[in-house]
Amino acid sequence: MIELTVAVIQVLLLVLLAPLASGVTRKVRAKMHTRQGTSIFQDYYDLAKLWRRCEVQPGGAGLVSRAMPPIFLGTMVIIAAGLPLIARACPVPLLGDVITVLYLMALPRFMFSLAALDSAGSYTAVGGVRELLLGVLVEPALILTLMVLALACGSTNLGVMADSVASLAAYPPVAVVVAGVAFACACYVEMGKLPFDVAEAEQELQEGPLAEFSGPSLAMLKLGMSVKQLVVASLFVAVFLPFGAASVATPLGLAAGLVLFVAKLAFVMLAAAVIENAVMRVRYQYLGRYTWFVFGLAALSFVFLVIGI
Amino acid sequence: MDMSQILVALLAAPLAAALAMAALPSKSVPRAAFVALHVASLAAVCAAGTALVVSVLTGPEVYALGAWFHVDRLAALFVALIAVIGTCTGVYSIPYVQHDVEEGRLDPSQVKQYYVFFSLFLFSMLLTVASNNIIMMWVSVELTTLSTVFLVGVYGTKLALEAAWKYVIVCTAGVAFGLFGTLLVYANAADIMADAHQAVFWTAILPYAGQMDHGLMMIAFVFAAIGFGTKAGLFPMHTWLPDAHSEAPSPVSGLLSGVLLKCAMLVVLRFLILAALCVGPEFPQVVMMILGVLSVCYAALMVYRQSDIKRKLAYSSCENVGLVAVCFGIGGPIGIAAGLIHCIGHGLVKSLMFCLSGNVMMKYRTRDLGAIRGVVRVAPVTGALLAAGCLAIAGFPPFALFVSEMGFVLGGVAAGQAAVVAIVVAALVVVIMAFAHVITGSVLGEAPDGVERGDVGPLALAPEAVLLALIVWMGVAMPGPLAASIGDATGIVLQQDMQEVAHDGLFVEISGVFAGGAEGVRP
Amino acid sequence: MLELMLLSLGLSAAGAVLSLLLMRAPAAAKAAACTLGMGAAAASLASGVAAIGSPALLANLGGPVPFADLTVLFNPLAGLLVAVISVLALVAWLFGLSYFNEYYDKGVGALGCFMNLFVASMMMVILCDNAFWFLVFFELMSLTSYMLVIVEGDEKSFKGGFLYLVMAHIGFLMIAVSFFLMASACGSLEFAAFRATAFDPALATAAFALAFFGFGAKAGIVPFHSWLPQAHPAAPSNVSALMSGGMIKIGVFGIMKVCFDLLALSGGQLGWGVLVVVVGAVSSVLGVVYALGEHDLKSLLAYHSVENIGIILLGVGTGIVGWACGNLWLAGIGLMAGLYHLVNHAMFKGLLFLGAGSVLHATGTRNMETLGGLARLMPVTAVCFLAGSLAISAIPPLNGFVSEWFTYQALIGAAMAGGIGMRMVFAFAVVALAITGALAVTCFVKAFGVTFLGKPRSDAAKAAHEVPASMRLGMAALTATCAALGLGAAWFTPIMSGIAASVLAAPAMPAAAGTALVSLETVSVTSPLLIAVLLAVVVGACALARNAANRAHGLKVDPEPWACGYAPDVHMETLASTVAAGVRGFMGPLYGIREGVNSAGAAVAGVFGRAFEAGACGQGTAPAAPSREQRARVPLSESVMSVLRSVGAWFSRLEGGDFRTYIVYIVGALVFFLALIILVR
Amino acid sequence: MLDFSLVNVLGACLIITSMAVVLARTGRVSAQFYALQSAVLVALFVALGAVTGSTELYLWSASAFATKVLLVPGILLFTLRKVGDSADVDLPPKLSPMKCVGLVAVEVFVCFVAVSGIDLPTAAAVKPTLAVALAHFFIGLTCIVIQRSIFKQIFGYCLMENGSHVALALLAPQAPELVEVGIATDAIFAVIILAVMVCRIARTTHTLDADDLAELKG
Repeated sequence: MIELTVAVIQVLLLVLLAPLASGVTRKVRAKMHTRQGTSIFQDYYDLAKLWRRCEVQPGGAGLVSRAMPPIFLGTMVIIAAGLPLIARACPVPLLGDVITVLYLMALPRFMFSLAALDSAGSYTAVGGVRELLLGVLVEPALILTLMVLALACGSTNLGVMADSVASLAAYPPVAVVVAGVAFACACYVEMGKLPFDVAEAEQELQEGPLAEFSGPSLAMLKLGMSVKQLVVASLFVAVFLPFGAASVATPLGLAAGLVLFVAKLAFVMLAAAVIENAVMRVRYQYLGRYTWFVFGLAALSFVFLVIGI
Repeated sequence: MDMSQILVALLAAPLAAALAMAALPSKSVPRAAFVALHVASLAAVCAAGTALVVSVLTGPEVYALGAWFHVDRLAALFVALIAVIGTCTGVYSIPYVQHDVEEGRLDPSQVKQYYVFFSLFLFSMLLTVASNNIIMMWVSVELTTLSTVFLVGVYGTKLALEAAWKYVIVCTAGVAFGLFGTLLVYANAADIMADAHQAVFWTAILPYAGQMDHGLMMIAFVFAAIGFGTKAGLFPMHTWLPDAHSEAPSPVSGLLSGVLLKCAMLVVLRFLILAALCVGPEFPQVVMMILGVLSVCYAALMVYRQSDIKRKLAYSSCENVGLVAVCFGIGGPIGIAAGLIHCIGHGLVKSLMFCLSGNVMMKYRTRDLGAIRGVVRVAPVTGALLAAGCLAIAGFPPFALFVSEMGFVLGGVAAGQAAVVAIVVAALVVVIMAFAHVITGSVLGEAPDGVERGDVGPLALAPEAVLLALIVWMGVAMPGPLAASIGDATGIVLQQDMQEVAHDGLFVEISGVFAGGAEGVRP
Repeated sequence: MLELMLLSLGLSAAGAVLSLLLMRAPAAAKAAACTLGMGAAAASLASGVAAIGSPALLANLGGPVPFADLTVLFNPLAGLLVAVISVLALVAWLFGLSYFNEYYDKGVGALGCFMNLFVASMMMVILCDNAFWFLVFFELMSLTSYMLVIVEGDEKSFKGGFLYLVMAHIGFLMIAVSFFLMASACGSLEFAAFRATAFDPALATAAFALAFFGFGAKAGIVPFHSWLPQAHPAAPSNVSALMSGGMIKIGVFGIMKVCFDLLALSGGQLGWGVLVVVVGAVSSVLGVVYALGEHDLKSLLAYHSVENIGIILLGVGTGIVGWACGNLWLAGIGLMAGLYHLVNHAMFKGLLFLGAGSVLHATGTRNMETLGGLARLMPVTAVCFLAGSLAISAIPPLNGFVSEWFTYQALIGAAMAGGIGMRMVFAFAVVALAITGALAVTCFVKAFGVTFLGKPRSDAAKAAHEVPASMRLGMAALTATCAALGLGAAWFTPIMSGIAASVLAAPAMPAAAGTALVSLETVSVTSPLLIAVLLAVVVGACALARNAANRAHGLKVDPEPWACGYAPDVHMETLASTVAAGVRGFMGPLYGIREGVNSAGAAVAGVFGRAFEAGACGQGTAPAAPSREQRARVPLSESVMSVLRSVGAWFSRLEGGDFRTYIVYIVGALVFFLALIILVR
Repeated sequence: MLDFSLVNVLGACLIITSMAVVLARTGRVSAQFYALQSAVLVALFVALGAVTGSTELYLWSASAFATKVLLVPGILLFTLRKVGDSADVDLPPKLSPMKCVGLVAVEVFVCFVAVSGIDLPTAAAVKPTLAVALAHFFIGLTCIVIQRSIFKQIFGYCLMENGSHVALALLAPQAPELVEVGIATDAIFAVIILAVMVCRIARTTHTLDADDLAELKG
């Protein structure tokens, strides 16, 4: 029962915090541009307003476009429920497998890109395809780093991994650290931050694949995308920074874990925001270089794992 | 005087001269002062070297500074080589530099740089052959590279700097492999020996070589052969050699090719001795054989197609070093002895040839053999010497290389390596063709217009004359002490009793062939 | 169950004969072939399902030749294959009831005949337990399927068919040599004798390697895959489904049979497993990379068969590795993953080919670039195709995910258990699988999106109509199977595990508990059913909320998409090539490999071609040799010199002036001599 | 055993810092990373000294600190100032970072396989680090081979040298100090000479591009 509560808390936490996180990111950007910036709660206002708007569908769009926003948000919610965020163990172990999580992530990506093709708009489609390709580029690195961690911890279950990392039992240490760095890079890409924000790509493709969505669907999609950023960041926090998460499910420990988790997540998101504003936007064609570099790091961590340092 | 003090003096003299020259300002001090110091350094090396060599050849081995330095009869041969060729090329340097200064190719600071690094170069080579500490051995080989970089690049032109850069990068990279080989030997020895501090000394390791780990020793030998083989100019590590030799001033090329390559070969030989004691002679011999045969075949073709005289000579060095390696690869008393004779003979011939190429360049201001014609008409003495040198390097009697090449053929056939002998001899034929082209095309023929008739100065001819005399002497009638010391050195390489080697039936027989062959061609 | 099988074979034979007899009346021929075929398939399905749960049954049916009796072995593995092919055959016949209408003027009688024979010969290959008869039926299977490939009767199908026949024979020869190696070592053509003999390890390895590549050629592994995308699309779509879903599985079945069954006493060498895993990894990546470049819907699907065979082999190879190491969990889970994916692939690939057939039926084209917007016109086909796409992309909770999950677990488990070398191999395999998975998603977004979504890009696409009921029923049946195999994985897994255990002759590994799938050694669980329920609940809730908001605040339809203020145009739409171009940009090296494979293939073909020509032309046409006088005019010395010069010039290229390459030479020399040390010791 | 694992962890840090040296965009950053790496090297010597109880290693670490952390980067930065800070900016390496990292990974692995075949009692506990040392050497070679800027190639030499140094410390911890001093001096001289050469080449040819140094050929 307590596990279920934890899962629900996690979901609520991530869903409710997601607009805040994106608001804070915007604030950070504004501050770095020495602008005043909007309120950190702006995203909540946006969502609320969108929710009350009339929705306009493009003529060509069908079921796929219609189904995509709920599937996007829903899948993210399910992933969020399975991660070991505030306790070291997965609240729902059946959802806590690495491979399951990664393949669940593929569902929204699949639908997202299909929806982009569905509306028959050329701009949306290009954005959708790019989103898809980014997944192609980052997937091998993600899997390899997680495989390193799985081999170091002896399990593909996120909870076991978190426990093993938190108790410093994951061996060999350097391999895990390098894998962590590679995973952080991969997560950064997956979060869709600059210079990897092809899905958003406001300047060149006018909000890319989102162009044909409006009203409540757009609100749901925006929320879903914010949640996705948080989920990916939490995945990193869950497996590579599990320190402080409750090892035993006592209410006090869970409360402490919750506070610490929010702090860690805030740190990660802030770091990502700062990086995002410190780097330049690169041409889409060059993304491969970065992602292959991340893959190289992952391969290095694997070599370290094999030689045991 | 105690011989170990002489050894220290031998090492100290060129170093001191180099430091002294380095301390002098280049602008205000006349060139004569540098020349004087240079000559003093040469004289000291020559005198101390001769004394040391004579003492070692007739008496016991010499140790100095504990066991850090050590000259046995094997090293003595190389000390002699350094002393003789160092002196000759050193003397030749004086008119050569003079000429370059007059031509405006060298300014005072470059002259100073030349003399400083020349002495330093001598020092580093002496250090290499006299080191007993295997890690110092590596350090000194590295030092030979560092001390010659500025000699290669002394002219400061783009090509010279390019050659110098390639030289330093390829050699430091290659020689660094040698350090790993050295370290493996050391670590291996330190595990076995009671006193790990002794494990850096070659002579101390020697008795324990048989107990070392076989696999490690093989790896160590491969690393050493590749690493020091880079410095020795074996294919495929030879790539720095043609560039550096062709861009360096001719005396330096002579010294590089005549001595430095042989010093590196000595280091390889030291490791070969250890490896052969540990894993048996077959594996090291196979390695040397492969490197050698490849070098000979590749370099022979390159010698043939080069039209730049110094590059031609440089590839010829590669070919000859390869031949030395093949000799060591054949092994046995005859092979080793032939290799050692070839080291000495080739050192003399090649420094002769590079000095002569310097003369030719002084007259013709080009290295292109297509443009060099009728040397014998322009500069008769140089021309005659050049023709003799070409014959000598192609291995004709009555020159020293004929003896060693005969030894190689006999030793190879005796060791059952007829196929290798056939391949190498075929390559040597190509080399003969190449040098025959030089004689017919460049030494003989009509002199082109615009080249001033008249030979170079006597100081620029005397060293070559001395060298040629030595070559002929070695080829016609090898001096008894030299023959004996080569026998002793062979004994060291094979780690057999000298007496036993000397009494080995075949060795005696072949020695007879050497002597007889030499007698046969005497007019 | 043998009786049922015999009944099925009899029905097939009857269908074949009847169909041929009724050639003049196409409708009757089709009806006879299809109904009898369905009957046969139903009977064999029943017998196959019965065999899965029963002990192995060995029976001697006698036979016309004196030296080889027709022996059959009906074990659970054979049962599984029979069942899978039966399901596909059933659906294919069902689909054919309407689909074959197009073939009335192309000899539907022959088509029905060959298809019946094809199905029957596949069954016999699976059951046969005698080397001679195995080869006979194997050959029959190749021949009948060849006939089916060329039924279209156009240039393209002849070309594809020819390539298929050549490849099938190369494979056949390798298998035959492998069998004869074993037969000559044990003195009998009976498989029973093979499996009772412990062969010499070298002979066993040779036999395995030959059989692996021979069956691999049938299965479409990478060096031998080129026939697949040419032959499968040429056949009628339901035959493609049967070939891609069923026949290539016989290749995998053969590999398993040789390794685990025939070489049972002498086998189990680690190297075999590594070979299978590496070939599987390479096949999977290259297969999907090839697929991405295709615009022909059926060729694309055929390339995906290469990919999926690769994934199956990853599982099977891991099983062999585990078997060789004595790691029973690994062997069980790996083999089980392979078998599960085998079944899954048969189902979703059959479904997708039927979908492609429907599209072809409705529009007359397979070129995706000219399709588009079919989802509105053919909703059932679209939904079924989408389900197949999701399944083949291994998206949870459908069946592809289940088998890929187990494959991942097996690969990671193998890496955990193995030493340095194993870890490298399996890391390679995992990365290959990851790339494959990601690219498969891309590829099916392309396949589904470009074909079914957007707006129609041609008149044919605009005029499309939903297909007849029997075709829809066929697709729906397979869709349901895919969903069942995914959601009900916890119930199917123990069955697969049991089959794997029977193959390995070891106790079954527990791989499911309750509704959860379990991977013991990697300490992990998952549950497609739970995911499905949660997805249904959460997504449903989200959708309801959104729809409620829509109802409250309005929902309008704007006919045109936004195009920067311009009027949207058909030419603005994203095409299949757009997607492929993007991938090409990022996966340059992989495409390089692909080009390399292509050019190597072309070179090999060229060599064969020239050898063939030379053989055909005989000696008479050789170019006249230069006369003796001509040659004598060149002086020997001159020619020697020119040779020396040119050789020298060639060598001098070694010293190109770049000192960085010189350093590489040094390293090369070092590597050479270190290798020499290894050789010497 | 924890001590030796500390040595091994430091060894891994060496690899990471050397990759940073190789991949850094400008010579200045490379020099700074090199200094960092040398600091790691010094730490490794200290750790190794503590583990093996070899007092020589403390001396080594002191001399390595003086020469490698301070002197060599100083020389290199000075050289960079002489040839102009931006001289090598437009000379990207021949290999993309990913391939470079991949190559390094392969090298580390191959070296590990090679080292694991060696059975030396001295090196049993520090095999990963020994592999790292050997790999370091090859990373240095890689740096020389892939860099277009000759200034960056000096770093290649320095990395090779560091690799040799670590190998020396692991295999020959009891070697006389003089040996170590000899090697260190040698390295310093080599760096000085390379730096002088770079200055001269920059002065004569106005470029640091190694591709321009390919006029002499076979």
